[in-house]
Amino acid sequence: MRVLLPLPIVLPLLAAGLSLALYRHVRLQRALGITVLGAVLAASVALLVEADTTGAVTTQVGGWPAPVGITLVADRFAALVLVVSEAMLLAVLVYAIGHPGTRDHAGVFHPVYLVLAAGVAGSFLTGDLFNLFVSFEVMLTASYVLLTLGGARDQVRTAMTYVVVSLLASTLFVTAVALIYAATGTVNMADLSVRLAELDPATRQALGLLLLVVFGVKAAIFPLFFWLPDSYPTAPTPVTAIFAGLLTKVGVYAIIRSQTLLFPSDGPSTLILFIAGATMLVGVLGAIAQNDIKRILSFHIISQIGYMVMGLGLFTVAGLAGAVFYILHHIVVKTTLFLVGGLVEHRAGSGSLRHVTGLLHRTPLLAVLFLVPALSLAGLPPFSGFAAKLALVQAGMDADRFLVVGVSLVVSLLTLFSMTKIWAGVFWGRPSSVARAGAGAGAARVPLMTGATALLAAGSIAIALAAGPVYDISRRAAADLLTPAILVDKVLPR
Amino acid sequence: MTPERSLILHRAVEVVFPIALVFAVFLLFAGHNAPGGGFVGGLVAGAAFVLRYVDGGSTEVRRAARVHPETLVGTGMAMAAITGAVGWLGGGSFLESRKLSIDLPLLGTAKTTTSLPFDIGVMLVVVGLVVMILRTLGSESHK
Amino acid sequence: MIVLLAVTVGALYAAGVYLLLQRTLTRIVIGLAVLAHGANLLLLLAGGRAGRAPIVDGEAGRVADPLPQALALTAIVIAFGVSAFLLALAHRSRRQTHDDIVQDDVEDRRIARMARGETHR
Amino acid sequence: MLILILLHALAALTALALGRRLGPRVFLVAALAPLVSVGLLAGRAPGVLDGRPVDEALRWAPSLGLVAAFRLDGFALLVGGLVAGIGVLVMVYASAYFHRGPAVGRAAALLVAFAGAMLGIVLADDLLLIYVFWELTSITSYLLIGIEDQKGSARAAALHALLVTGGGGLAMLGGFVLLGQEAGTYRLSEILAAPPSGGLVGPALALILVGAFTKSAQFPFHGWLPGAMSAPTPISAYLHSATMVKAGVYLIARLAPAFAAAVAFWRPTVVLVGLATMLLGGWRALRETDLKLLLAYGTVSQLGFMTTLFGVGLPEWTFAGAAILLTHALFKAALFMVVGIVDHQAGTRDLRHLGVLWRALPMTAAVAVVAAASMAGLPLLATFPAKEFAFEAALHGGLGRLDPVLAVGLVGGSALTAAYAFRFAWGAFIGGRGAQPTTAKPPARALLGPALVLSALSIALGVAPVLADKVVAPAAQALHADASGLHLALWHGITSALVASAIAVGVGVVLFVRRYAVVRLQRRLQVLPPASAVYARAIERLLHGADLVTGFVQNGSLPIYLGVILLTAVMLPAAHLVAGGSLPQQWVVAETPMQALVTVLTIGAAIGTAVAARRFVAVLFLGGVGYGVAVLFVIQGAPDLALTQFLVETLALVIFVLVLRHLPERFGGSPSRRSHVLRLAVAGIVGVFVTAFALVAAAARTGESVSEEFLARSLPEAGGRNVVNVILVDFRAIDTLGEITVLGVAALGVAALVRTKVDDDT
Repeated sequence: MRVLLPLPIVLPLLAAGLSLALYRHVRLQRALGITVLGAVLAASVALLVEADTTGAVTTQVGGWPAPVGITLVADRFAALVLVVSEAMLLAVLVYAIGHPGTRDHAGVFHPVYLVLAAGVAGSFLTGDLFNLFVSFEVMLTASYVLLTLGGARDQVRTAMTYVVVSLLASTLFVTAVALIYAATGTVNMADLSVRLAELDPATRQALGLLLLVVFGVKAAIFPLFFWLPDSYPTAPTPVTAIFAGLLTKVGVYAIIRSQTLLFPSDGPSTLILFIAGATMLVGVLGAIAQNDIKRILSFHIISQIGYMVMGLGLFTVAGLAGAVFYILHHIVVKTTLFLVGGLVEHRAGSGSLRHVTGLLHRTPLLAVLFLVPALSLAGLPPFSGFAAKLALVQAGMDADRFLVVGVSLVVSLLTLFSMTKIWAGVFWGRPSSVARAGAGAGAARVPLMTGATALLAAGSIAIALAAGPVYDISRRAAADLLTPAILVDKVLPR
Repeated sequence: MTPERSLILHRAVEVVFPIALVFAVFLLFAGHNAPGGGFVGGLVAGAAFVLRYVDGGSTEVRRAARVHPETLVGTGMAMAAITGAVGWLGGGSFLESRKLSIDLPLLGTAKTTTSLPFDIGVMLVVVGLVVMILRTLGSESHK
Repeated sequence: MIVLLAVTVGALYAAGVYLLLQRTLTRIVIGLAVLAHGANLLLLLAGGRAGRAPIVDGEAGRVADPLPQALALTAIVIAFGVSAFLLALAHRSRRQTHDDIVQDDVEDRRIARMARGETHR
Repeated sequence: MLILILLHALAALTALALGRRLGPRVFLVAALAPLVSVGLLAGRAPGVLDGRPVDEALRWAPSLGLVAAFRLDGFALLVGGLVAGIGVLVMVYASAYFHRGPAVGRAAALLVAFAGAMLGIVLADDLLLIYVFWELTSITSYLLIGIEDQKGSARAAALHALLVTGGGGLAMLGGFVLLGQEAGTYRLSEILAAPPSGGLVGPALALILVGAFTKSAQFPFHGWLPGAMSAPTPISAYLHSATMVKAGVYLIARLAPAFAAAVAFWRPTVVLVGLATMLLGGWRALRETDLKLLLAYGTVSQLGFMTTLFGVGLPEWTFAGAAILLTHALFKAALFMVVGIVDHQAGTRDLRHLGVLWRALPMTAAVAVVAAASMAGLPLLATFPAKEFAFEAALHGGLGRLDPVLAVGLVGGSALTAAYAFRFAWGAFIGGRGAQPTTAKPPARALLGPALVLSALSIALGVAPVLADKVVAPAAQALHADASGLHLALWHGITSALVASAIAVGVGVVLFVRRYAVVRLQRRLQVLPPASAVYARAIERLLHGADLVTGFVQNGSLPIYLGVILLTAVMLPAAHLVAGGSLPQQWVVAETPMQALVTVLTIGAAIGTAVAARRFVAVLFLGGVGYGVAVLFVIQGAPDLALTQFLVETLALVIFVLVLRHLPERFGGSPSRRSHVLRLAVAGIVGVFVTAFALVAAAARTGESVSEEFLARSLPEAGGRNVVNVILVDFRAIDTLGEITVLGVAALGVAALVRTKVDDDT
């Protein structure tokens, strides 16, 4: 199994190089992308099985023992998130093959998409703080290029905000790594787990909070989220969808990983719970104020991040299990919603609630495809979002944190309100006679796009049906997170 | 391209360019034991192309580097990744270095490790990036 | 840690931040570059006092910590690549709008106006 | 029992698929699911009525407490039978009511899906499972109210219903989780058998009551129900009179026996809310001229009645509640169907345009009159013995200060009910002021048949209450173990309850006769804003609030975004640093004079970049900073780093020049003085923070760094003397791999940005 561990990082990188060389052979690029991501998905599943049996799979890159070489770790949490992410990457790639916006720039899209996949996998699997920085950069650089795919004026304008904010966050990340190294003399996370615990609490907490801010920018938590709704909606749909599903979750992952592995002695945290509540509220209010599908959905990303952070703030097994479950569900649901948003734009020529109405009468299937993830997002039963929210509500009540539970329930209602705004605006009403999308629309392959979307919607239902086993493994993952010693013992030679 | 281009500069660059490239390769090889390495080597080679650019704009760069920069970048990335995979395929872990001995003409047998081809990959990518920038941002066609 | 160097790092951060908080993309890029210099210097300082270059040559004496140097080198090169991209973005923005001013987000401004009651839905 | 729910789901999918082909007949296909349910329930009935409930459980996510546990007891049998039985009738009715159209398949699918969900609520024996089905009914109700989605009013009404009932549902979920945690189980039967008494039970029940009140349209949440009448009549008949709105009542009925006495606020709250709703609904129903709205307010009133009865939580009361629940479903569904027929055949349902319909539609009128008479509580009809029972309980007393309130309230509410029942029957069918000769054609058999069945049942149960007793008594016993011995009877003798009934009907007659005076009085008495206006204002506030908050935090300006990020990054850690960080013991200002000199120059260059007004000058200063830092690297003992820094800086300068040559020489725009000061302040804060943090962090170091290992292993194990290079290409080669990937992608991105044609060039 150890042998498989670098695969999700290395295979896409190799394939990206190859894909770059196949610049003019779009078909080969597609086949390569699908094959590689399929293989990586298989490898991830194998890793998950192994991680769940043995607790964690670890390997030392280059064969150098722990603090010297870089550690790769797939514990239950990492493996779970990895599997879901790779499945999304694969599904969205299928969608992208049918999507006109990405078809027009296939030569750039395919290699860079693979690099993004490598960066995401690297961020999940690395056990080294500086390598996490590098993985982030790999992922982010790829995201810059994907965000500006096509180079339209809007994209360039919003990409400036996105790139500058990301660069500032990266600089802060380097700052944090430098300060942590100054205080501890290591960057290996397992090693850090030991050494940070020996620091005086004030310095340790200051370092922990700086890192929280760094990852918080990527995760788009309050008050660091503004860049997201401005930049995401302008990219081509598949790009927005995969950003929405994965990138912020990488940030959340890093927050959870760092706070549990590096700074476990400082939680549970009222500050984090406050951030969680504020993130939920501000995000959903932002969504209510919007009038464009993709912008509404973008604000919901923020709002939903609040739920995941809430699980961390509780800092109990139940809370973290809820957070893990929420992440898994949300990756699927959010990606689906954006893909549906793209299909709406394709069918109606616009994603604005002011221009599109009555789609239900033209494409009932699309309406169903929207309804499933939308209700799931609002946490309504019997969809996956319900189980996820239930887990968090239970955990919150268990920990006597009633205020944040109350906020989470109110936000749930507001989310529902905002979803009905899309539903009533776009799907209900007299069918609008807007022309189909203009340039490049003819090149679209709608069955491919719809198929990928339907598959993901089915995935959301599958998570709901399998809520029992999924929650159980989330719970085991959460228990691991709260006992960092397990991981430390596996990584550091004794 | 530029009509008023300086002949002296042109001659100077013609002389310096190959020297700089050789120096870059030297830095690459020396890197494992003395200051240098793939990055530094690549940057020096990149600087050499900058000189060509100063001399004759992006056309001159195009003439100096016949290969597409995409190819340089792609080859470099693939080279580094494949080097990493060698140890892995041999049953070790990924990026595990292996000892190599290469017979070089004039210099005799050099003992090194698989990190050398890795470093060469690094160098190619850096050179590729610089050439790419010179050929795109440096191009005059987008006034 | 050497106080003067720490102060230099602080000064670089301050100058970088000052440049960053403006609307001209050129200044923002310069600001980010100054910040990056500060961060790299900080990384090096994290290794402790100065020493001989970390090259194994059998001589005795204090050797500078090599790890931060390697990390800083990586950070420098990454920052270089990303800055190149950002400059290309500025280049394209210039071609599209003939300037490199970072504009406010259009939708955001509209909602803010609406909240102030200046326009209606 | 799970199989029944799944059957409904299957029927829904089938209806969706066949809607286009079958047209309205698709409802008959959909009716199969409730029909099978009726059969199945009837098959289980003998055992259940004997007091042997049927249990069934399927583990869904047990560690989350999600267990699909079902339990069919007497009460579930009563309500479930109503849900399924009326479901069949409504579907038959709908097959004649709807015209062929694209929405037919959707309507049938949603209706049968709803029936399944409703059955789920009734059969579920698990709090969380109840919530699951509860919200499913909210969603299907939303989609059904809005089925005529081209009408703006339908969309708005659907949203109103969803927000109120969905919101209540969320409160209820909170309550369920609290209650479940206090009890240690979510299994309803276990909780009721051994009610928990912890400190959180009170709040839990308060939240659950909010859910029940919203769903059952209790004051002050009742506003959504009249609005929901914009749905086609079969839907109103089924969801908004006979079934869904009873979900809240159902829940109260389940919980009251265990908690009404134990939780102090339960009885007064539920009773007062119920009575208020009963009176308010009846009062409003007296005024409406739209027959459907009249019935809707009547439903609100009757729901208040049932809430009151069940809310008391004592056996007699519960028994009366169960009886009313049954009879109300019979007459109210029939009345709605009749309104649909009138609307369908006469083209209007406005009392002002209707009258003497018995001539044109004799059978319909007969059905209507019987149902209305049952509603009014006249003898020999089903509601009469039930209401008698309720009055009996009310006059029996034993609830302290609530006794007089209950007695007066129930009689008053019944009087109002009688009044609007008369108004309904008289105004449209018997007399009627409009007296417009209507040319209505007789309705189709499938339209009238179901209403006929229901009215016939009203008569049968009225004449022979013992029939009703067969199901009502086991239902009450399922809720209250000690409810045995209570029975419905046709004639109790001349009791105080009979007198109360007579008073109620008598006052009802007076109110009916003086109906115009009542309407005038109503107009004068309107003090409270209508519930729908309150809702509308709340939504407007919410929208405006969302705009305000979003306009404030999401202001679209990059400098502000960056400023907030930076300040957050400083403030959060700074609090801890100031509180407990310690500065180093030994201070080394500088190691060599050279170092001091270079730092000064570097700082100078940094200031230069900040103040330069020309782009090129700023870039040159930036170069100065870069070279200065490179020299510092050399002094520090990092030749590789310095070399790289020199070269990168040079190349960066070149790129800057390449881009800047197209831009104006000077920076444009001069920002305001205030923003200038603000920027300086943020810059200063960040600078001081980083310096301080660096010193504190370095002072906190206790052990050696891991680099000892690198120095030791570099030559012997990795074969290189230059440790930095060995780290880059060997120890940490995967970093380097990532790094060149960044370079490669950046190169690709630069090429894409520069080479892609600029379409919208201005």
